[in-house]
Amino acid sequence: MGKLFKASIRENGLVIKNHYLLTLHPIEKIPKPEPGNFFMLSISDGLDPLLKRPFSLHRWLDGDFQILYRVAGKGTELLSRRRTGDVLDVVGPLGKSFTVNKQNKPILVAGGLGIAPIFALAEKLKKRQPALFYGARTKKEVLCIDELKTLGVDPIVSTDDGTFGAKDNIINVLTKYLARHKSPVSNYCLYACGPKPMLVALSNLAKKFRLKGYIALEQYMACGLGTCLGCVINTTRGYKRVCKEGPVFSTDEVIW
Amino acid sequence: MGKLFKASIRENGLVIKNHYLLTLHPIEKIPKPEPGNFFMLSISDGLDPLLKRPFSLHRWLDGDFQILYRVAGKGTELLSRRRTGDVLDVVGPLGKSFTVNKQNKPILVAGGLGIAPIFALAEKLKKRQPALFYGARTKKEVLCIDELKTLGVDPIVSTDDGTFGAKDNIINVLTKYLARHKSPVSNYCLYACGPKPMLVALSNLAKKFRLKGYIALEQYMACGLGTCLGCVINTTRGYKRVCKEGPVFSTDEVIW
Amino acid sequence: MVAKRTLNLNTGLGRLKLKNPVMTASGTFGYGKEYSEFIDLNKLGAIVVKGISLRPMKGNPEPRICETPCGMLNAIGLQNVGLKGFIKQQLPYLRKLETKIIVNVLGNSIDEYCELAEKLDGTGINAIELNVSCPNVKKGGIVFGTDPKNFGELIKCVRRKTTLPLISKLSPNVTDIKLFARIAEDSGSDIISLINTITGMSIDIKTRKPRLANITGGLSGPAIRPVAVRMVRECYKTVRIPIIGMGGIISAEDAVEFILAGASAVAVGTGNFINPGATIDILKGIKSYMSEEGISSLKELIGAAQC
Amino acid sequence: MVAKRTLNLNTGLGRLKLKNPVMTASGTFGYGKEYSEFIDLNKLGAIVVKGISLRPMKGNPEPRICETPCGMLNAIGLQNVGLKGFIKQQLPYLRKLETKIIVNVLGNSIDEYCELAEKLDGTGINAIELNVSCPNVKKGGIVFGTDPKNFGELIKCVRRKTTLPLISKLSPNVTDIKLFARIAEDSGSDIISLINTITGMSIDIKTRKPRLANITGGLSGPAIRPVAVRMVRECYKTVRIPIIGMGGIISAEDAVEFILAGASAVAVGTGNFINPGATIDILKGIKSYMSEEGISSLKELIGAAQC
Ligand SMILES: Cc1cc2nc3c(=O)[nH]c(=O)nc-3n(C[C@H](O)[C@H](O)[C@H](O)COP(=O)(O)OP(=O)(O)OC[C@H]3O[C@@H](n4cnc5c(N)ncnc54)[C@H](O)[C@@H]3O)c2cc1C
Ligand SMILES: Cc1cc2nc3c(=O)[nH]c(=O)nc-3n(C[C@H](O)[C@H](O)[C@H](O)COP(=O)(O)OP(=O)(O)OC[C@H]3O[C@@H](n4cnc5c(N)ncnc54)[C@H](O)[C@@H]3O)c2cc1C
Ligand SMILES: Cc1cc2nc3c(=O)[nH]c(=O)nc-3n(C[C@H](O)[C@H](O)[C@H](O)COP(=O)(O)O)c2cc1C
Ligand SMILES: Cc1cc2nc3c(=O)[nH]c(=O)nc-3n(C[C@H](O)[C@H](O)[C@H](O)COP(=O)(O)O)c2cc1C
Ligand code: FES
Ligand code: FES
Repeated sequence: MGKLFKASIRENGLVIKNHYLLTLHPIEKIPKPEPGNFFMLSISDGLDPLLKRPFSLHRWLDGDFQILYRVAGKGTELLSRRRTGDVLDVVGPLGKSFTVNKQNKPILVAGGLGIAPIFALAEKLKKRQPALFYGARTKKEVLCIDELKTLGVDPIVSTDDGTFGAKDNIINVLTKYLARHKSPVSNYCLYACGPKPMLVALSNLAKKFRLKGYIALEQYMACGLGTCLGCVINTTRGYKRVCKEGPVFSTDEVIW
Repeated sequence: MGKLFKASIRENGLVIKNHYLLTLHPIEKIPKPEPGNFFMLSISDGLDPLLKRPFSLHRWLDGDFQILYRVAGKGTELLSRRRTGDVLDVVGPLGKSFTVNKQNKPILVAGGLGIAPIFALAEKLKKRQPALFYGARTKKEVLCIDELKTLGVDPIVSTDDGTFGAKDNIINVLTKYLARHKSPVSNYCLYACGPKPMLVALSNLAKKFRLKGYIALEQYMACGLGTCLGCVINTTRGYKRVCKEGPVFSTDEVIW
Repeated sequence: MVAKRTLNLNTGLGRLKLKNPVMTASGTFGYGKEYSEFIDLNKLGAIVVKGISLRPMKGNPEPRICETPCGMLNAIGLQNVGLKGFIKQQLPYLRKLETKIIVNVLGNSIDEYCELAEKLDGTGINAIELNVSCPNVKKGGIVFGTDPKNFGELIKCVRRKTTLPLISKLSPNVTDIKLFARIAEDSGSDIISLINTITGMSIDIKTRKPRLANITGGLSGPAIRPVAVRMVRECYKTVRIPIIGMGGIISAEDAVEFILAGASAVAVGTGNFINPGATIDILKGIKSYMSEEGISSLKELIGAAQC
Repeated sequence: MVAKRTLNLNTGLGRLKLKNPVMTASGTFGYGKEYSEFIDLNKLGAIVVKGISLRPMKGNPEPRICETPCGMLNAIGLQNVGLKGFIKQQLPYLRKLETKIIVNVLGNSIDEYCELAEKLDGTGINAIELNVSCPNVKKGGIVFGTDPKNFGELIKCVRRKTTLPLISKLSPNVTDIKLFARIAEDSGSDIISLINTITGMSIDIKTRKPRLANITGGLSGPAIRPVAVRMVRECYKTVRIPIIGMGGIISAEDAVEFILAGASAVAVGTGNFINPGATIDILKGIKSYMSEEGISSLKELIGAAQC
């Protein structure tokens, strides 16, 4: 499914401190990416950084696509300096997308920058009026609220410091919600992306309420294509490649 | 004398195919460079290319300075992609400048991009009306003619294909000139920069006419400061560092 | 200039004849299939598959890889489907390709290597590569890649078990690579390949933990190229059997450098990760180079460095 | 957070006490003077000068250096002013500095090394570093850096000739660096330093000539850092004498990585070329790291990697 192509930068704008929204224009037609898919982006024209970096589809704009990223280290720092008109080598779309089950009511859960791929899923599922639970550290780091509302998705937000929404952990908020909406809770299906502790808590929650849950994971990657075996995580079926069998996994198969 | 400083790019414009004129604005005051001095420029924000690259002073513009460069390989290729506003790390000015002898009549000789530092010398010596011999491959590669004329220096040009000036080797042209102006030829002093074969021919010429001659050499460099001993050339006094004892050497000391 | 269509890219690794010198390095190309979306596998000189052991291996815990300056460390731990799995699931696809298939094998004992060699004989593959130098698996047992005696014995034993061309892959983690090249030759290897990864390590200064769960890993990528080129040259001057050169090849220029140093073929490893089309780009680039330099046959380039 | 002024950066290399762990690597800092335009030399933990031989050496023909991915090759050939020249022209300046001065020495025979050590005793320098691993000078004669027997004998002989702290610099071009670390310790070295450069080679595909006149050269710079860190860790786990770590250090993070691996001090080599202020930037960065991590004494960091 993946393709090697060149894409020019339409915009690479600062969203909030350390966070950028990158709009890429593929120079040739590429297969349409699905929520949960990711792209490997070359950062530099030289050999440092050497490896491409993986980023989730944030938004598909009829041929162009967007990446929402945070400066985490050297590669993303250099990426943030690339400007409109620069051309990047890209491989993608890659990986397994979110499995969407038509029967179940989707509940989306985003922690921090986990909103990047969850937004894509919200957009895809907007007609089914998904619930979206979104936790962040503080108000300034709550992203995409207006865009979500434009989609007709009104997120339930919580922040660690209470500057936006409830002052609570988003998994607590979700737990309370599920407790309230108990019948028939088995109709729900969870879709999440966020930091590891959140995903662990979510997996426990899914188990407790016997819900199906899908989570998008991250791991250091070299190839992104399933060949280097570098990006594995441990699962009930043994080591699985995040780039190939993932990045979306079922909550009940991941061994934390 | 050298200093480590940051300089922002005012302009990095294509002059002719593969040749660029880079105007740098040092963010702090730097010592005034002299013709023959060079600067070590960092090319990239990453580690590739690793080493700084040496470039001669082309023009000093009251605090700003210019580099005239050719895309020779990876580093210069990446340099050519840097844009206005980018900031580079620079070390300089470095090296020995041209020794200018007040008594002698200066004859400047440039081969190809050797015009880069020779222009700086022409500018410095303009009041003494230096003769300037300038050889290039073809008309398109003859640079700085208007700027030289503005200085009041009217160059004698030859090209390999005769598309500009005489169809001749510039050393031949110079030889004929010296033969014509034989008395008192010992008043002349040669200052040259250009490809190695030209400098060899010039050194032989200087010997034949018993002229003093100074030539600016190039060599692969790592430090530019005299510490790595990587940039040596062989001379009558043993291996000498191009970055420290040079880049300007006397024609009679270099062992080719 | 030589017209590109008249270029002769054939290269002979002894009995193993390749239509061109561009191969893949074991462990960096999966079992081939994954790359078929990006390139025409039939255009490759040969495909070397991920190291195969008798029984499936789980591999090392994660994290298994990290980036280093112009290189990467890996400690995959030789995760693989095992010989049976390979023959059943992967080989049928590979055998249909119009390229040579080379199987990289590894064992914990001479017997295991011998059994692998025996069982691969007659499966339709074109050569066996002995991975004796993998620095990631440390069974208390025997070291093959850095112990001259064990190394020679292993090759001699495997040699008796297979009629296939035998490639010994050399470890760079040795004082004198020439010694190992000579032993490989004397013990019956048809070909040597080098270099495998150089053992390295990286520490996360925030967590104070090694970046790899396995602590150490194998360094690959452009960073190691100068070491690899040097070793290929040393071996070229030492033995008569052909050499497959690798270590940091990401462009045609790099590949030509190895060929000039003495490699009859080259393998692309980490380069595949950086650019999934690397092998084919390199093949094209070698052709352009030959055409520009007026060289009609690859053979003229092998070992042609002036030193 | 620890206030920066209360940080204790002292580090003890046995008898050799440094006010901080940041040193320069031999051959990359000249005789110090050249860098005084850029940094305050008195702030350094120690200066290690370019390798000195008994008599002046001319060095190798040019070209002597070339760049490689995230590294460089050098074959300077140990050009130096000789012992007398050094004592007369360079030492007076160095002795006035408020930092430790370490002299890197090299010879073609044990006798030469001994004579150097004897003559340097009492000149006011603070330690001698034995360069036994320089891969660029190939006198038909004896190999010290990669031959365990010669290596041990050399150290034992030199040990008898000097009362100064003795540093043995290890070559990475060996199968087992632990062996050499142990020999250094057993033979009377006070300190080991590592790594010297890894032997490499690069070929210009246009001219088909090696890029260095000497054909091979020593690879240094960030490219080799993972190998250097691994070796420092191996030695740290093997010997009790202190270690000076080096190989590709260009930032404070790199320096901390070596210290966590087990280095009591670090030396900056190629990093000085990339940034003439590298040593001081690194020193500042180490302080910031300690302050942020709440570590008041450098000693807590030495070898503190969790592995
Ligand atoms: C499938 C997938 C999708 C992703 N989507 C996004 C996204 O939409 N937006 C976004 O900002 N980031 C995303 N990431 C994470 C992103 O790839 C890393 O932040 C980036 O590679 C860091 O590169 P660097 O050079 O800046 O950091 P480095 O200097 O390499 O490392 C800095 C820190 O980031 C961690 N890191 C490095 N690489 C990865 C990685 N591949 N996965 C997780 N952590 C890593 C390191 O452990 C380290 O702590 C995704 C990762 C994966 C695997
Ligand atoms: C004192 C001095 C002044 C210079 N002034 C100028 C100038 O004003 N304008 C200009 O265009 N160039 C100048 N050069 C040459 C310039 O430094 C090189 O072209 C540049 O470093 C090449 O870098 P690269 O990465 O593009 O090439 P690489 O990929 O490193 O090499 C490409 C080619 O350039 C040659 N080369 C590389 N480095 C050097 C070097 N330091 N000296 C000579 N040849 C080299 C290589 O041998 C190779 O053939 C000067 C060099 C020196 C030493
Ligand atoms: C992720 C990874 C996995 C590897 N697995 C194997 C293997 O299974 N068997 C083997 O002989 N070499 C293996 N290697 C070594 C490569 O085949 C090659 O020798 C080495 O990486 C140097 O080449 P490069 O710099 O082009 O990657 C592996 C290398 C990498 C990076
Ligand atoms: C140009 C150059 C010259 C060197 N000269 C010497 C020397 O004279 N003696 C020595 O022991 N090591 C010498 N070295 C090796 C360095 O001291 C150091 O061990 C090596 O470069 C690794 O460190 P780095 O990666 O920080 O450069 C030299 C290195 C370089 C790059
Ligand atoms: S990144 Fe290579 S297998 Fe997943
Ligand atoms: S470039 Fe280092 S001495 Fe000249």
